[in-house]
Parts: sequence; structure tokens; C-alpha cells
Amino acid sequence: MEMVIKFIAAAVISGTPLLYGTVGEILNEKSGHLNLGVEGMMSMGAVSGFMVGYYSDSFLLSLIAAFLGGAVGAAIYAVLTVTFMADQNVTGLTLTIFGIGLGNFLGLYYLGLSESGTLKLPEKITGQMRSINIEGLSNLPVVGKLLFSYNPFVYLGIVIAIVLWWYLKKTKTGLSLRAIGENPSAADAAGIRVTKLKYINIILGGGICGIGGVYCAMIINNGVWISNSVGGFGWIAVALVIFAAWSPVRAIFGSFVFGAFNILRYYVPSVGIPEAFYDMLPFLVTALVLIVTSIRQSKENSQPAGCGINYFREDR
Amino acid sequence: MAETKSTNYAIECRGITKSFGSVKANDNINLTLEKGEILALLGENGSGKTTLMNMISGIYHPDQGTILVNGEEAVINSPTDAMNFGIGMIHQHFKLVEVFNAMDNIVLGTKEKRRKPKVLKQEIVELSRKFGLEINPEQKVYNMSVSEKQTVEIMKALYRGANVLILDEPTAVLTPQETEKLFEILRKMRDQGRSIIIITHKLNEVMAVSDRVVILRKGEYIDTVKTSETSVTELTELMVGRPISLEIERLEVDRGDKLLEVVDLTVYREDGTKAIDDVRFDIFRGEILGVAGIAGSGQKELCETIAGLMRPKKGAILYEKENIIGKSPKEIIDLGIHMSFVPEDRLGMGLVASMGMTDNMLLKSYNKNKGIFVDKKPAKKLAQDLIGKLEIRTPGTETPVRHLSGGNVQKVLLGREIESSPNLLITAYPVRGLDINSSYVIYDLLNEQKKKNVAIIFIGEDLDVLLELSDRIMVLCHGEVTGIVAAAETTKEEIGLMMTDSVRGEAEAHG
Amino acid sequence: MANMNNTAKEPLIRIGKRNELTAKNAMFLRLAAFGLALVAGGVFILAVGHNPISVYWTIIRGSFRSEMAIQATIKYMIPLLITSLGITLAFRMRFWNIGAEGQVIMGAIFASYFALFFDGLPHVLLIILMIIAGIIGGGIWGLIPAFFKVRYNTNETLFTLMLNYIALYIIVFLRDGPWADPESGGFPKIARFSKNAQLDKIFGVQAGWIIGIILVVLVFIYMRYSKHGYEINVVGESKATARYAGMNVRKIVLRTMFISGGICGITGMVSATGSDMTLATAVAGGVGFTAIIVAWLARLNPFTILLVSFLFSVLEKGSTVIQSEFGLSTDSSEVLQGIILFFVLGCEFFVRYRFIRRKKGGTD
Amino acid sequence: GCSGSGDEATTSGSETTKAGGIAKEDIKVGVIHISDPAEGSGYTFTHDQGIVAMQQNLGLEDSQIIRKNNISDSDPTAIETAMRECIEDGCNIIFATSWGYMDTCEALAEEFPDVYFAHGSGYKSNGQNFINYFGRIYQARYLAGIVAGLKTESDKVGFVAAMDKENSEVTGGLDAFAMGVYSVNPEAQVFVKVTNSWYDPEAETSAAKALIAEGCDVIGQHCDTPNPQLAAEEAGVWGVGYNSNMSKDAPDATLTSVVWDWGVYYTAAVQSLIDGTWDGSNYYGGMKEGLVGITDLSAFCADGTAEAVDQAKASILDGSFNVFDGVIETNEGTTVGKEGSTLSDAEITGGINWYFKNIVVK
Ligand SMILES: Nc1ncnc2c1ncn2[C@@H]1O[C@H](COP(=O)(O)OP(=O)(O)OP(=O)(O)O)[C@@H](O)[C@H]1O
Ligand SMILES: Nc1ncnc2c1ncn2[C@@H]1O[C@H](COP(=O)(O)OP(=O)(O)OP(=O)(O)O)[C@@H](O)[C@H]1O
Ligand SMILES: [Mg+2]
Ligand SMILES: [Mg+2]
Repeated sequence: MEMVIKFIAAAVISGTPLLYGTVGEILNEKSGHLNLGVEGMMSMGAVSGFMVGYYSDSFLLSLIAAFLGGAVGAAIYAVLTVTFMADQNVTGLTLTIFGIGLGNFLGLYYLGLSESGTLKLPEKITGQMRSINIEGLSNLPVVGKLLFSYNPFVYLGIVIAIVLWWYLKKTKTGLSLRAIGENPSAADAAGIRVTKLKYINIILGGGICGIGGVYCAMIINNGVWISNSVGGFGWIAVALVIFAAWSPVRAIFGSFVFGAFNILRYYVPSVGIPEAFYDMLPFLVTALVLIVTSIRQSKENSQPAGCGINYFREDR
Repeated sequence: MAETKSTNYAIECRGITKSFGSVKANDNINLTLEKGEILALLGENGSGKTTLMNMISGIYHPDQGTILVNGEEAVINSPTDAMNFGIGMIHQHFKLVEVFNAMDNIVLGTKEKRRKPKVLKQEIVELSRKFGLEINPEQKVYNMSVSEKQTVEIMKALYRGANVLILDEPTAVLTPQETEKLFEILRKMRDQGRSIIIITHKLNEVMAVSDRVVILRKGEYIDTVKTSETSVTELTELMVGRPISLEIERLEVDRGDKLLEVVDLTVYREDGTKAIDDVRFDIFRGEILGVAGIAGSGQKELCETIAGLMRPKKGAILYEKENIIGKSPKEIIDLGIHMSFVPEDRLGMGLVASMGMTDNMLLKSYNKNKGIFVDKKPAKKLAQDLIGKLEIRTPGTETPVRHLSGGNVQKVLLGREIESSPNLLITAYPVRGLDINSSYVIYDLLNEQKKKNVAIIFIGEDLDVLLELSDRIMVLCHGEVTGIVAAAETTKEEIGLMMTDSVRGEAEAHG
Repeated sequence: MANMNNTAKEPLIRIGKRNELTAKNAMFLRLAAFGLALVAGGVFILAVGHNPISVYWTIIRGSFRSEMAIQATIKYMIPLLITSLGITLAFRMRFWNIGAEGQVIMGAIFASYFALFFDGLPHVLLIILMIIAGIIGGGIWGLIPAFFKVRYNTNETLFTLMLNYIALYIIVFLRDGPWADPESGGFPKIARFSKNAQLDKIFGVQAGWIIGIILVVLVFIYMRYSKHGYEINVVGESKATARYAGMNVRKIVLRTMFISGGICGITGMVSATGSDMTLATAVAGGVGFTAIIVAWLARLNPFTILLVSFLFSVLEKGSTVIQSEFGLSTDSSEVLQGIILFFVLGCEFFVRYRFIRRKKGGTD
Repeated sequence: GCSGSGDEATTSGSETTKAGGIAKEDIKVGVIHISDPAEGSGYTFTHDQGIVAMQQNLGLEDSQIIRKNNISDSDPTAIETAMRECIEDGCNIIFATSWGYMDTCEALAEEFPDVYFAHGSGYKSNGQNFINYFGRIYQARYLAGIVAGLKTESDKVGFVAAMDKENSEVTGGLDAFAMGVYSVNPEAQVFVKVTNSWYDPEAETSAAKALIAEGCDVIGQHCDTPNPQLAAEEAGVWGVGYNSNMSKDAPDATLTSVVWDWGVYYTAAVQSLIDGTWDGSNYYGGMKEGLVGITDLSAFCADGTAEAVDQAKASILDGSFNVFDGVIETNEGTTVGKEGSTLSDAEITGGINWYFKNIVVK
């Protein structure tokens, strides 16, 4: 029982970068842009957040920098796909190549500057990103561990997801954004500032991905800079968007499930299941989800209809 | 609005010019729209009507010229700007978000705060009553019929307080009844002081609903006339640039053998609804069988079933006494059954938009020659022949047909089907969206085929045309045949009645 | 409402369509973009403290400095070339196959099966068998998303993406289990193929380049002149039209994806038996993604693909040299590649559109 | 056939050697690294430190060293290109640091008989210009086991292993570690989690966390990132690092680190080329040569640790104790080894596929 609780808690920790990546990508896809650059944006967020944190000693600045790092990646993507109408898949893939390269490159550059050959975040920051400990709550049996024992990123991620859910579902701008993703020309004719909203949301989404990236550097890698720190989370996030059926709230659940897939092998007794199977699991499950939803043929809860196609008013 | 200047014009366009690449769609156009009038915009296909309207509604931006709203110069950069000027446009291809319900589509993009669904619904229902519109605010658009979608579009404009409403070919896909209902609404709006621009190719509609008519030709402004002081003939002449006859003759051809017999045909759509219900009819060589019915009465499924694209649940299709059900589309084409179906988006079926005429000619014949390679020579020759014969306006046989105007596209399509010397020609909506001139070219083509003893199934929207062109008319209603009548012995009213539910109810009661 | 009139201003810059550029002008534009990209890349190189000219020169020299270098450059080109050709078929059909990576892997796995367990067969027979196996492996991996696409309209972009990973972990599974090299003492690897199972070299480079060049011509002819190619174009443009023309759309989609995947599968075979001499997890190593970029840049023209994939391999080969010569980490070449691509991506815009500046003394 | 010690390996001549050495100015050394040396903790970093030491010891110019970084060892094409580029650049010796480079070395050694290939951690060689070098890291691990066994309070020691039981290098080291633990704390158990990858930051963290969740309070590792140590630090428990001194990463957790000093070998190898004494035999150095060892114990090691470690170290150095001596019980109840003898080098490098009795796999 205790192990189960620890397992769930570990799954949450491991799934949180996915939550950021997924929610960020959902925002992109809701704007009608399938952005395959999540891994790249996360890498850019990781390196900028980490380095700013390293040199500024400030958790908040680091967070902002991570957001900006991802946002810059997304901005490049947005300029190319929204304004220059470049192919979304190609641009996204390029962004991934670029982002990972830049992340690793800058990381090595700063490593070269450090004397010890290691970059470790100062205690001031690591202290703040430790798991919270609320007197009277965190040490409650079961509930304490399950609900009140995580690092601040986890709670921030959940809050972001819920806020975005509310934004998409309940606000006018959210309605407009969904309209853009489904049918940009209809949205345009209805008087929605398509380009502006696309920019805002793609960049916002990229920024959120960026925070997911710095999570990898800070939590997964415990505040020590390591190349390829994002290590494929971005791609799993793209998959997770499908699993979450384009809903930020389902993404919370989904990312914890995928987080559980990630660490499953260390918690279940080895019963001879090949290691590779655990790695394959998220992708296998997503492929199945994709098939099942397409069989059900629901128009809702599926990829926004305008996703992948760039919009130009004078096209016909 | 209180302090508007002393002008009478809701909209005034001065010297509007707009090019798309090398195409000059609008060339120095002037137009005035008075307050409280219905203005019809008339012109052949590609004369620039839609382009002009798109500039007024902020979709496009003019290269030159100015637009005045209520007498003041207005810069309209976006649909929002247009909306702020009180201009609303209903586009030919509806601009609706399919997965939203009517309500969300209506409020989409408006500035005020989001209201509770209940309140909003109330508001919308009230507004719709005021203009006699019928709408279910909570219905999803993907579940709507064409006219329901149009209603949502109109509501969208009204909800935004449009004083100027622009409708681009709103009647192209409506039944006569629906059209009449729409006109009622438009008149009501006019009487409340709003101004309306309507684009339509149907001259009788222009005569019925408009106050004045603006005529464009090849991107240029030609004239503005008062409807009460003009006639269909004069309008045609202004539009085309020369007088043309508006008679459709019904050729008297001795009808030949029975070519096709459809027996007890029942077809279900993919979503499980019944599309065609126990239909039974026959057609003879040298005969045009008109098919009337409101949109979605099973015309499309009937075509597709005969063409082998849909499997019926029950029944038989006897082609020269041989049941063709179960044959592949290709086998059916090889039998000489050819279909040209012009869907709502014109290019969606039958033609490949990005290919030139040559490649489009190949579409049904590419497989005819032996070997693994395509033989393009005959296709190219055919394309050249068609250009000459049907006066197709195109820069060349390799120009993507996407660049051609609607009428020319349809000539390409029909021309190809006819050139394949069919025995049975199924044509659905061949003049959809075509201007008068082009329409008559098409009617002539069909008559020519009839003369060659081809059996023709003509699915049309315009009852006048059906009556004049067909030998017999079959009326479909909800997938059932409500009657097959000789065209010479019936009236528009009779057919109109057969097309609607009420008659079916009666017919059933009788039968 | 009158107060609106002067508040709305024409935007400073807006986008309009332009007369479509002639092929020559478009080419010129792309070259210009490439030049600009080099400048931007140069700025980056400068920023990290090196001389752009000498870095660029080293890239070129590094790719051509010796026979061995040229051979290595060509070796890099082979998988990129063949995979891009495979993708081209799918993309022509507007089937967004981003699963080339997985198809390459499956081709490699199938071919490796013969390399590992039938290496006693006569060499030529074995090579032919392995090519066929590669085609079948890649083909099946292309067929799966195609099947679900025609059957349930399953989104192929996302589905093929998933299949990439599934394929990758199939190698890992084989490597760690059934196909583990018994000699490796627990190190995760599959045995090196015997000489008999290795693809021959022609002019010092594995024969894959011949296969690639043959495929360039074949794919070109297939797309341009064959009935299948015509069908692919029609289906890509409009499935409804294809159906009306009596085409069996399902069959065409399935067939094309089998061929597309099959060609990618050849890449797998060629890489495993010609370059790696074993089945390694990096047998695709991102080539499936890069090939998408190549195919797109080349506008799906097989001959242009040949050129573009060659340029890519020069960059790749050259940058391994700048790494050791300038101490610039290999990541910097990815950054450089990204920058160049961003520019080229952006420039396509100007082939079809233009920016229109607000006229002076304009409307307000 | 591994020769017993570094001294033998580098000094004893043989007739296969080419007459005369290579002038120092003509020496050009190629190094193939699996990641980037700038990354300050892992496997590549330590190897590169060795190269740097060699360069300093022998006084070579910077231009005499060609590094090829980030050469994935699951990408044979990249490996081959990298090595060929070294050859193009005129290298006369190539150090291939990663196991996966072995087959390529073998092939190229045949093609380029004038170039010397020294490959780390594998088992193949040709007795001429392709040799294999590695070290008795298990000796250092045994000492680390003592440190861990004395420190653990829960009697549960964790170990993050890159590879599973079949991998002799990892398993041998782990067994030595576990034996070290057992020697001072027979009650303690060693829990193992396998990441199935040499370098996987995320997996290493997750594995360490899972071990901590099971109650382990000292985390040893055979994998490339300091993440297990960092996870231990975060959880307030302790650990034993690997490759390089990881107390600079996790100063509050790392008791000591098991480290390599590759400079010992690299210097000797290049020197033998200069002297013309390269004899084409493999190298298998140990604590005696200074190739392996543990770093200074941290202040928070258990009392008496230093003494216990020193004692064991002395017995290893004087040859009275060889870690895999006598009959060894496995955790499956079987035994390996014979009374009065010790496992051969061949068995240690290639044949350890069993876990010592106190090892627990869950
Ligand atoms: N977005 C566009 N891009 C390129 N050319 C266009 C575009 N829109 C219109 N055109 C061209 O401009 C001309 C005028 O087109 P427009 O749609 O305004 O005609 P129309 O009068 O509405 O015709 P129809 O009666 O067929 O609807 C045509 O030649 C058309 O091909
Ligand atoms: N500690 C070590 N001891 C010996 N060899 C090592 C060590 N670390 C790395 N290597 C070498 O690196 C190779 C594996 O590197 P790595 O795990 O980084 O590859 P990878 O691409 O991440 O593989 P995978 O995708 O399977 O995780 C091993 O085969 C081995 O030769
Ligand atoms: Mg129009
Ligand atoms: Mg790995």
C-alpha cells in the first residue's frame, strides 16, 4: 500500500513535464497549428531557465526565462507558419532540431565557462523547488503524500491546465480560439483577429512548454545541467495531446498516467516483460486511442479541423 | 447613427480596383447602395461580384479606390471593421464552425461579454422571431441542412446589428419555397430601413426581390438600373454585352428503347439514415428525365448508386436488362454510364483543381490504353477541341482548372463527359452558380446529346428550367418518388407541392 | 458609427498575392534565401567566436578533402535520398507520412533477419532477399496507417508518428532479447553481419548510392508518366474526384503507402547492411524526419531531392570536421542547420505572396 | 588473454613490434567520445581528463589531439565516419572509449594496418594494431561497498545499474560492491534497478527514487549521470558516485566516488608508440597502477570507514585479496569459484552473469 502511494507520487513527479508540454501543444493545436517542435521548445526553455537561474539565484527569474525560452521558439514557429505560411510539419521538425541543438550547445558553452565542469543550481533555487511541506497537511497519512507532497511545478502545472481549460471552455477569447482552430476563415469573417490570437496562443503554448523543459533540468535532473535533459518528453507530449483528446484537464490525468508508464518498470516486480515494452507503452496506448477515437468518428474531442493548414484570407 | 450626414447612401464605392496576381478582378468599380433598398448585383461568372463584396466586408483590401459608409470614407481592414460599420456578409460558402452550435456561431467574435447560455438563447430566439426566422440555437452546425445554416448566417449578421446585409448567391442551394421565405425576410429587413445587396444569377429572382440592379462585366462596372424600369432581356444584354435568346427549346426526339430501369431501390447513408426509399423509375434513349426535389432528398445518393459508388440495401438497377448492382464504378463507366455531378464547391468532384485541362480529360480514360504509362496525346487533343467547341476561356490546356471561372470549369466537366460518348448521362446541377449565358451553352449541349439518342438524367434546382428542358420530371421527397409527370402537362406549382412534405402526406393518405 | 471612420487605419504592411514567379525567378529567390541564411548562420558562428568564412570553408573542405571524405559524404546522402523519395510518394497523395523513421527501421529489421539467420545463402541471392525483405518490412509499416486511414479516417500524421516509436522499441526488444549478440557479454547489441550479408561497395561506397540513383529515375517516371502516378495525384487532390473517376481509392492509398514505406524500407536495408553492418537502434537516426524536410524543400521533385540531400550530407559531413577542428560542439551544426532551414522555409512565402506597404499619403 | 598488469602491458617488448618509435612531433592522437567532454561528470569527462593528463605528461601540442565528440555508439555509420576522419587527419593512434566502437575498430584496423586502435571496455583485439584496454574497476567498487555497508542504517543499499545481469562489466562491479557491503555488514541487502541504458538522465533519477522509496539509504551506481547522487541528496540519503568525483554535484550525499584515472593508461600507450615498444597486447590495469580508485571519503562517512577501507585496499594492493576469491554464493543459492583460487580475468571481464547473495532484484 505504501509502495502504491509512493508509486503514484513518483508518477506525478515524472509526468509533470509532460503536462506542461501537452498543455502547450494543446494551445498550439487549438490555434490550428500542429507544432512538432515541442521537444525543441522544451529544450530552449530548459537551457534559458536553467542558466538564468544559475546566474541570478532567483527561482522566479528562472521560471520567467524558461517561459521566454520556449516562447522564443514558438515565436519563430509562429512567424514562419502564421505570417510566412510555411509548412507546419517541416517548420516544427526544424524547430525541434534547432531547439535541441541550441539547448545542448548553450549548455556546453556554459559548462565550458564553469570551473568545476559542473553546473549546479544554487541552493537558493533548489530549496524553492523542493517538495512542499505544509504543516499538518503534508504529513497526513495517504492524503498528505498523495496531495501535498510535490514540488511547486506540479501545482503550477495543474493550475495552468485548469485555467486553460476554463479559458478555452468558458471565455469568449477561448471560444474565438477554438473557432480559429476549427475554421479560421469562419473566425475571420466573424471578426476575430485570427493572426493576433494565433500568435498569442502559439507563443503562450511555447512558453508553457518551456517551463516543462526547465522542469526536466531542475527536477528530473535535480538541478544539474545535463545535455539532452528533455530527453524525448516533448515527443511523448505530442502523443499525449491525442490521449487527452485536446482537453487540458484530461491532460492532467493523462500526463500522470504516462508518468506512471515511465517509471512503472522500477516499481513492478520484474516478471520478464521486456524493458522495451515499457518504453513503447505510451506510444502504443496513444496509437490505440487514435484508432478508437477515429472509429467513433466524433467530431468533437478530436483534432481541430483546421489543424495543419495555414490560413490566408485571400486563398480560396 | 444619429448624426449621419445628409447622404442617402449606406455604401458608396468609388473606383475600386483589385488584382489577384495577374488577374484584375475589379477594375475601377463604382457602386451605390441606398438606405432601405435591395440592390441586386449581376454579372457573369468571374465578373468580380464576390471580390467587390469581399472588399466591402473587409475580407480583401482594395488595391485602389475608396469605400464610403454613410457618406464618410471608411477604411475596412477586417471583418471586424466591417461589422463596426454595420456591414454583414453572408458568404457563398458558409463561414460557420461545424462543431459549434448555432448560438456560439452567432456570438462568435462579437465584442460584448460572454453571457449565460440561457440568457443568450432567449435573446437569439427573440431576435429570430422579429424577422420570422426559424432557428434552434442549440443545434450543432454539422447537423444542419443548408437552409438552416443560412439562417444561422443571417442571424449572425442581424445579431451584430448589421444595417447592410450582403448575400452572395444565397439562393443557389435553396428550394423555391425556401427562396421565397428568404425573400420575405429580406423585404422585412428592407422595410425596417436596412440595406441589402444580393448576388444571384437567377434573373427572375432579381426581378422579384430587388429595387435596383448593378451590372458588372469582366471586372468592370457597366450600369445601374431600376428594377421596375427594366426587363430580363435588357439585364441579360447588359450582362453579356450582346442580346441573347432566353428560350430553352424542348427538342422532340423519338424516344428509343428503355435503357435503364430502377426497381425498388433502397439506399442507406453511412450514418444509417435512409437516403432512397423504394424508388422505381425508368428512362429511355433520347429522353431527358428531370429530377426535382429539395436539396438532400436523395439526389446525390441516387446518382452515386447508379454510378456504383454506393451499395443499395435493396432493389435492382437494370441497364439494358442487366443488373449493374455490384459492378465497380469502373465497370459501370465502361458500360457507357457517365455522370457529371457539380457539388456545392464546384471543384470537389469530377475535376482535379490543380491539374490542367489535359490531365483532367484523362480522368476517366487514363486506363484505356495498354501498359503502365499514361498516354497524354489524345487527352491534349481533346482538351484543345473542347476549348474551341465550347468556347472555354483558359490561357492554355495546362493551366490548372482552379484558375478558370466557374462557368468554364463546368464546361470542362460536362464537355469531357459528353466527349466520352455516353449512353446514359447523369448530370446533377450542371448550371449551379453559372450565369445565364453559360447556362444556355450547357442546355444546348444536353439537347445535342439527346439528339444523339443519349438518355439523360438531369438533376436540377430551377423548376422553370426543368419544365422547359425535360421530357418527364420525377419528383423526389425524402428519398421517395412522389410522382413522375410529363413536363409538358404539369406546372411549377404542382411540382413544388410534390417536393414538400405536405403532399407526400396526402399522397400516402391517397395511396 | 461615424466615429469609427478615422480610427481604423490601413495597416502598415499587409500581405497580398503576387503574380506567380517563373521557375527561374523562384529558383533565384531560393538561392538568395540560402545566401541570407548563410549570412545569418555566419552571425551565429561569429557570436560563438569563430570566423564564419573559415568555418564554412572547413565544412566544404571536410566533405571533399579526400576520396575517403567524399565517400563518407555520399554515404551520408544515401539514406536521406532514398527516404525522401519514399516520402515523396506519400506526400504527393497528401498522405502526411511522418512515419518514414519507423518504416526505415522496419525495413532494417526485416532485412536483418535474413542477414543474421540466412547468411549462408549465396551472396547475390541473399542481397536480393534482403532488399525484398526491407521493402516488405517498410511497406507493412506504411500499410498500417494507410489501412486505418482508409477504414476509419485515422489521422495519419499522428498515427505514423506513434509508429516510429513502436518500431524503435521493437529493435530495442530484439537487441535486448531474441537477437542479442551472444558474444557481447551482456552489452546490448546485435551481432555484426557476416561479410556475406554485407552490401557490396561500388567505388568505395556501399552500393546504396546506385540504388538511390536508380530510384530517383524510377520514382520520377512513376510519378510523372505512369498510371499509378496519375492516380496518386488525383487522390491527393480530391478523393471524391478519384472515386467519381472510377478509381479504387482505398486500393490506391494502400498501394501507394506500401510503396512509400517500402522505399523507406530499402533505406533500412541499405543502412543496416551497407553502412552499419548490424542492426542498430540508430539505423534510422532521425533520417525519417530530415527526409521530410528534404522532400519538402525539393518540392517533391526526385531530381531536386538528389541535389538537396547531397547538400544536407555535405553539411552533415562537414560539421563533424568543424567539431574536431574548431572545437565547436556537434550541436552547433544543428543550430546552423536550423537557422538555414528557417530562412529557406520563410522564403517560400515570397514565391507566392508579397508584402504591400501602406501607400504614402494613403487613405487617411 | 589479458596480460596481468599495466607494467607488463607497456614495457615488455615483443617481436610483433615495429622497429623504432614514432617521433613525438609526429604523434597524432584521435579520441572518439560518446558524449561531450565538457559535461563534467560522466564517462566521457573522465576519459578526456585522461587524455589531457597524457598530453601534459608527454608534452604534446593541442593540434596533436583530435577529438570526436558525441559519437553515438549505437550508430555504426557515425562511428566509422569519425574514425576515418581521424585517419584523414593523420592520427597514428585512436582511442575508442566506448564499448560499441569495437566492431568498427576491428574492421578499420584491418583496413589501416599502420594505425593503432585502442578500444576501451570490449573484448576483441588482433594482437597487432587493435588492442583492448580496461581496468579492474571492481577493486574500487569493493571499497565503495565497504563505505556503503558501514553507512547504511536501514540495511538497504540501492544500486542503479545501467545494464542487467548478463552484462559482466556492470554485474561484476555490482557484485564487488555488494561483497564490500557484505564484508562489513552481512545484514544489509543491495537492491538493484536496471535502466537499460548507459546514459539516461530521467531513468537514472527514476530508478534512484524508486530505490529510495523502498527504503534504501545509500545509492550506488553504474551509469553516467550524477542523477542518482542528486536524487539521494534531495531525499536526504547518501550515495556512492561513479566515473568522476560526484561530490561536486551532490556534496551532501556522496560518500565517495568510484573513479578512473585513464591518464595512467593513455600516457603509457602513447609513450610506447614513441618508444617503439607497442606490443599489441591488451591492457587491464587496476588499483596498483592507479587506474582505478575511490575518491577521498567525505566527512559524513560512518565512523571507522577509513580504517576498513584502508585495510581492504592494502590487501588488494599486496595481492593477498582479489575480491573474487574462493567460493562465492549467488543470490540464487548456487555457487561460483573454487576454494583457494580466484576468478580469472577472462571470467571477470566476460563471464559474470550472477548476482552476489545479498543482492535483491525486485
Ligand atoms: N482569392 C483569389 N485568388 C485568385 N484569384 C481570384 C480570387 N478570387 C477571385 N479571383 C479571380 O477574380 C475574378 C473575379 O472573381 P469573383 O469570385 O469575384 O467573381 P464572381 O463575379 O463572384 O463570379 P461567380 O459568379 O462565379 O461567383 C475571377 O477571375 C477569379 O478567378
Ligand atoms: N560506464 C560505462 N562503462 C562502459 N561503457 C560505457 C559506459 N558508459 C557508456 N559506455 C558505452 O556507451 C554505450 C552506450 O551509450 P548510451 O547508453 O549513451 O547509448 P544510447 O544511445 O543512449 O542507447 P539507448 O538508446 O539504448 O539508451 C555502451 O555500449 C558503452 O560502450
Ligand atoms: Mg462569386
Ligand atoms: Mg539512452
